Amino acid sequence: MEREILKRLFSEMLRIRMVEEKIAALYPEQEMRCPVHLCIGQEAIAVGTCANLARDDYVLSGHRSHGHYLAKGGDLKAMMAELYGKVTGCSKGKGGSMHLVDLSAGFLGATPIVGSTIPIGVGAALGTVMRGEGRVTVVFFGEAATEEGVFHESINLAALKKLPVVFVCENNFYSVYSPLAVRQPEGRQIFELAKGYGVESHQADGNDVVEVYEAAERAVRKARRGGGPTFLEFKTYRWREHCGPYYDNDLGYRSEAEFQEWRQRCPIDRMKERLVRESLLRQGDISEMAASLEAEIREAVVFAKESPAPEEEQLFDHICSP
Amino acid sequence: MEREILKRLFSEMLRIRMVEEKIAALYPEQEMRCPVHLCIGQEAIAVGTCANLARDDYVLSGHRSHGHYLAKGGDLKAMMAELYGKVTGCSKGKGGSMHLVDLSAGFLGATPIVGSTIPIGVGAALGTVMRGEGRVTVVFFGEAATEEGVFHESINLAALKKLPVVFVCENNFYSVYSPLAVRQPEGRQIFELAKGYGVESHQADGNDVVEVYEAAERAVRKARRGGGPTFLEFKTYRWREHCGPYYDNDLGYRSEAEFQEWRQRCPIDRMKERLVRESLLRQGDISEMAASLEAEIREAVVFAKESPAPEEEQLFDHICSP
Amino acid sequence: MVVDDRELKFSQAINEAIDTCMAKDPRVYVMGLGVPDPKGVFGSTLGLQQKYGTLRVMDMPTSENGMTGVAIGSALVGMRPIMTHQRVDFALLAIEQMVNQAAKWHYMFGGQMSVPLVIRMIIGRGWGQGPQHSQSLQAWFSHVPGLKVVMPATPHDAKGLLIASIEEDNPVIFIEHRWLYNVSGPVPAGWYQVPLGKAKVVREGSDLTITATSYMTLEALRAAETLAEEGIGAEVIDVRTLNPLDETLIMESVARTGRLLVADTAWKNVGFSAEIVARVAEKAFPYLKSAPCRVALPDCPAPTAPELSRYFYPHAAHVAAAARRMIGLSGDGRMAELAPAVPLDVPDPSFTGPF
Amino acid sequence: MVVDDRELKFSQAINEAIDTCMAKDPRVYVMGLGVPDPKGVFGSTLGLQQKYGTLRVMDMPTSENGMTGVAIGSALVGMRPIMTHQRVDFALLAIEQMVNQAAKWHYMFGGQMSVPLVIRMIIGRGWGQGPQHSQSLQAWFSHVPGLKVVMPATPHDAKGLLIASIEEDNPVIFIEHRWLYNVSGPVPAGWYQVPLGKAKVVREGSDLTITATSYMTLEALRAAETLAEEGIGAEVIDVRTLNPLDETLIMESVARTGRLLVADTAWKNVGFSAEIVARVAEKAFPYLKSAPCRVALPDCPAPTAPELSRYFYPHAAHVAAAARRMIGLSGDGRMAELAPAVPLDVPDPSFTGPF
Ligand SMILES: Cc1ncc(C[n+]2csc(CCOP(=O)(O)OP(=O)(O)O)c2C)c(N)n1
Ligand SMILES: Cc1ncc(C[n+]2csc(CCOP(=O)(O)OP(=O)(O)O)c2C)c(N)n1
Ligand SMILES: [Mg+2]
Ligand SMILES: [Mg+2]
Repeated sequence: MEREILKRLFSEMLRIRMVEEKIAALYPEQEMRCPVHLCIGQEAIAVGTCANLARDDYVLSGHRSHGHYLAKGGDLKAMMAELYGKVTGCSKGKGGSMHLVDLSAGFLGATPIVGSTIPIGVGAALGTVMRGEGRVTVVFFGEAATEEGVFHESINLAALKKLPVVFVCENNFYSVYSPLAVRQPEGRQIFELAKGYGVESHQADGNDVVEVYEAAERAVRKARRGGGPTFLEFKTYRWREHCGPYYDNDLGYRSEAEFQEWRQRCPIDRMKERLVRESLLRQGDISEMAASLEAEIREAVVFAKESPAPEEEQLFDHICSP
Repeated sequence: MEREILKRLFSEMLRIRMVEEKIAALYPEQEMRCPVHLCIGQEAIAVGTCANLARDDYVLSGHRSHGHYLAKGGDLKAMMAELYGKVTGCSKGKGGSMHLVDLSAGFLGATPIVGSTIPIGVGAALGTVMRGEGRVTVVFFGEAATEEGVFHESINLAALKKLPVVFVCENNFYSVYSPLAVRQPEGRQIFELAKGYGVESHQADGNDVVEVYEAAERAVRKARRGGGPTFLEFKTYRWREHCGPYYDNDLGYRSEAEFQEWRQRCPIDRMKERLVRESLLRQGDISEMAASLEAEIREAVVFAKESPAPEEEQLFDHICSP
Repeated sequence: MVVDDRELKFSQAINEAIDTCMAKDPRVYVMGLGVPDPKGVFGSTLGLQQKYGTLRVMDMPTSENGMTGVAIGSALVGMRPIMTHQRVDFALLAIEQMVNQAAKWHYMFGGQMSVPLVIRMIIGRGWGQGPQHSQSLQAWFSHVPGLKVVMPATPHDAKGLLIASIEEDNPVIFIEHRWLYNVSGPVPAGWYQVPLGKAKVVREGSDLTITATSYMTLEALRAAETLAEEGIGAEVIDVRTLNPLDETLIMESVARTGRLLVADTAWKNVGFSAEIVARVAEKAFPYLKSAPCRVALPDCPAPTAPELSRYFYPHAAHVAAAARRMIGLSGDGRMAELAPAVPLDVPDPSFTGPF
Repeated sequence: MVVDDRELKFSQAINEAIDTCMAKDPRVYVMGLGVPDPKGVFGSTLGLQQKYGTLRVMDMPTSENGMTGVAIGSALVGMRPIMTHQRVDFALLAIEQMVNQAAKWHYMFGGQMSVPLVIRMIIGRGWGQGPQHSQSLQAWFSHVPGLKVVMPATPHDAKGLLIASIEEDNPVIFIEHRWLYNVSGPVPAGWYQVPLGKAKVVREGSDLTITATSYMTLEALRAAETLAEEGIGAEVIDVRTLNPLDETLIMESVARTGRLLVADTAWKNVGFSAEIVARVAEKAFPYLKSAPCRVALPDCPAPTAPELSRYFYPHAAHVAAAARRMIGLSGDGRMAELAPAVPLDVPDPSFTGPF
């Protein structure tokens, strides 16, 4: 794999991590007044997947979408402003963290009803085929979304029409506080579901960005040459609480030991070690990178905080397209 | 297999066939004023499956339910009266052909929204487990129902909770006039869907009542001893139009040749030949059997026709349970 | 133009609207169960696949919810889908996509995208359609901001409103009543629109205003005829677009007549008919000479037996009786006379079941 | 009894109702996403699994539609499920099962079976819940014959109505407003019912009748207090059960006051508030001294930004202003004074997000 790609994967992950950490730090100020679902610990999947996409390929996501949005090239300032409920936000403040969009980056939208953007992504792929475009569409979702019937309806259609879509399932083992054991049958791996549709399907380590990159590369390439859909299951772990800025292992729904185990497998640390080991980056480069990211993020926060809030009459804008 | 069982399977199939033929013959009189979905050609699945059930086991079905109702022991008179929209009908005329029920026979109900009784059947099975009953629940549905997300949600739960439920899919290749090719991916067998859930799953000839019986026997036995769900796919063919009494091969959505091929594989003729060949029944026995069935059916029709229609005030009965 | 005098059936008018739009705009496509089959959704989609191919006229898996999402997704990237459901009742599986996603996508992303999606849904009735094949849920869709809701009553309006709906940039819920399918009427050839959001006075009168939806417009007109013979002038307004509602036209009429009767194809309780009554009560109160009145389905599931559906569905006689009572006369006068000529569970004598 | 003076929060009252019914009847069980988790559906199901075990208090897969069918099936064979959704919006996936199956099962099989199912749904609000987490769709459910629809406004009624709902043999849609969860009030210990179908006069008055649903009852009461200081006597009726509606109580009140104002938590257009206005206009027309009036959500999706939700949600000041206008006074008088003390996107100062 090319060195530049490795470095880019690292810096993108670091950027997402630092954005999320910033949100976590500022959230208690109570100025971001919307639910936030941070992706800290899961950055490798967004980054490894989106690194294979062209700017005009499409991505859709769900409630936990910050990483996908940023990895696809979504504008950071517009995202921060959206979290602060400002008119300069990517959805003009109408949506908040759970409704991100950046059309210029091919990030077609994220909405927080579990599973519901899956058929929309498949439909986008169908639309691109009808229009004779060569785009690929990726839909990101959590493992709980595979429990929604609409996931099955969607993958069936994608298989039937051989659509250029990649289904990316981030299996972090929990849906809010509910473990897989109360939701899905024992001893069955999620990626096996897709096989029932005759859809090519793989499982990989979601905390290894190179593994993610390579799996996604094959899937995207296949989609682009008309080979149809692929389903990718990446195992990973959410570090913080389901919704909000804090840690919540004290609640008891998962063990501190389990968390620590996954903490050790931090996708960013792992990549950093490799880059340093292989002398692709020095510690100094990394500090510099972090400093410049910190400056970018700080600027985005300032932009968001200083942007104006929407006015009363804007409440009624955009109910219907004119 | 015991001779008595073979004979019973035959006579049950013949009974259903004769009832359906009678409905087809009388329907043009326009006195049965409700949609009817005849199961002629598919009788072996209902009969072979239900022969393994106790009276207090449960069965649910969909729009094409006459065979399931009768095979489970549903009252013929009440069914005919229901088709004629009479108060003596199994649903007091409120339901018609698409809403049959016979609680005394464990036929818990049939409703015509594709796929919708599947979770209800799974719920009945859950209920019996919660109540500590040893009953088995069977849900019958067409292959189109596997395209509904709710099928997947249901089988996932059945697998998760190891419920005593048997999913019986009658794959007759068409949903109304739509062939499988426009609905499901090529080269994928339906019974493979269930495997994705880790659910035991089999495919068999739905026009061979003995094959059906044996597959259902294993599934029912497994369910009863707490072994969890089984999915059975039976290939079969509907002879007449999707809804209504006539043949419709002239419409062109399927070929006469295809129909004739399946016509040759009539489950009743095949069984008759075997019974005669093995000297379990003589032609004379069969004529006698048919004559007595004819008398029973004629009596049911007379009962239905002579029964009173509901009165105006009954419109408002049963909106809510008192 | 002579061609404008031709008569088409409602189903043909729908078909022609789709055909016209598909010919004009390559982004328009049709998707739905049975759309290309030999019956072509009661004739409304016949011949389209032959003309426009399998990519633009598609059958689909029995996956109403997923396919609605698919339609939305395709609309977001520039297509203009027409989704068809043979019954409103089946589309209940797709409510989440319609209401959470399609209706709000434009708003919740600050107006950047639109969802030019038409969802055609047919209301079943009679011949034992029963509880799960005959619901008339226009009230639901009309309650949701972001959805436009259309119910044509004539072939002319069916074509013109459907063309307007297909060319509209917002999701449109287009509800067709099965009993209108065989009704014929003049339909101009070629492209024309009947604009969304405009009701129509289909008969003038000065004693009371009857606002009606869909098939009930026909029953209201029949009632108005009898009432006229009795010297009562009923103005009949065909609502046509339920959301946005043409409040102005209704208010103007009520201001003149002083009386409002609403005839709707749906259940009365919390139905669309309540909205019209409520708006008039709020905004035209000083003009009202008597209590407004709703003629709608009784609040009970649709029964299957024909003998029961006779009592379930109100018709012209009920509208006329209600009108008489509003004027202060006895309602029942000529009930029998107005009873429909055909059995009450079929739309016309040509209909011999089962759908 | 001293115990009857104890105060509980709304969430605790719900919890106690479930606990009481589970202790009394082994057929009652609870199912829903997160029901046994450490947050216990905002406290309302906390401790139940510890007490009644994993079979009777179940988490579930994220399969709202299927699980509703499962609940129905279990009810048909003798269980009494309580299904819980953390947001009304998620339950839209299950509309088919609720409306086609649960609501009609009793009717369409001629009364042989019943579906004793309670579906609890929470209306989200504020703190950026936004377009897909705050819909208030009581109008939809109230439109469907066969469903009973309940919206308690106080801890006392929450417990009593929920017990009545669980013991009811028909499907009950039980809608809880997130902003009521922390409100405290007296709740008797032990078993008691508040009967379904009965509204309640929560404040007497003779100048106008305010009928309110759920959380809007509290805003109506605040409005009534200010109005009283101005010499206007507002009678406030908490609707409590939307279907069947306690028409008698409302008509009696309007017959006395001559004025009707309806305050609802939902969109105005084709909302539940329209039904109350329509019924009163139809049946109490001669008593009306002025046009009835609705205070409800503007017809637009819920915005996320707190600055916008400030303008989206009407509160006591809006109710009071509308009341003044109905009496013939200027509406705006004391708007500012009645504006809520806390930011308008949280229910009370203890609420610090994110849900
Ligand atoms: C249809 C629906 N049901 C329930 C919810 C509530 N909910 C929000 S996020 C979430 C967890 C989803 O888990 P998963 O898909 O595994 O994603 P993760 O949060 O683990 O990233 C749930 C249940 C919802 N938003 N939509
Ligand atoms: C949800 C839903 N969508 C569509 C229909 C219309 N419909 C009635 S029967 C049927 C065909 C179902 O095919 P299948 O399940 O294979 O059963 P078959 O008729 O072949 O026995 C369809 C699509 C329906 N009743 N319900
Ligand atoms: Mg998860
Ligand atoms: Mg079939």
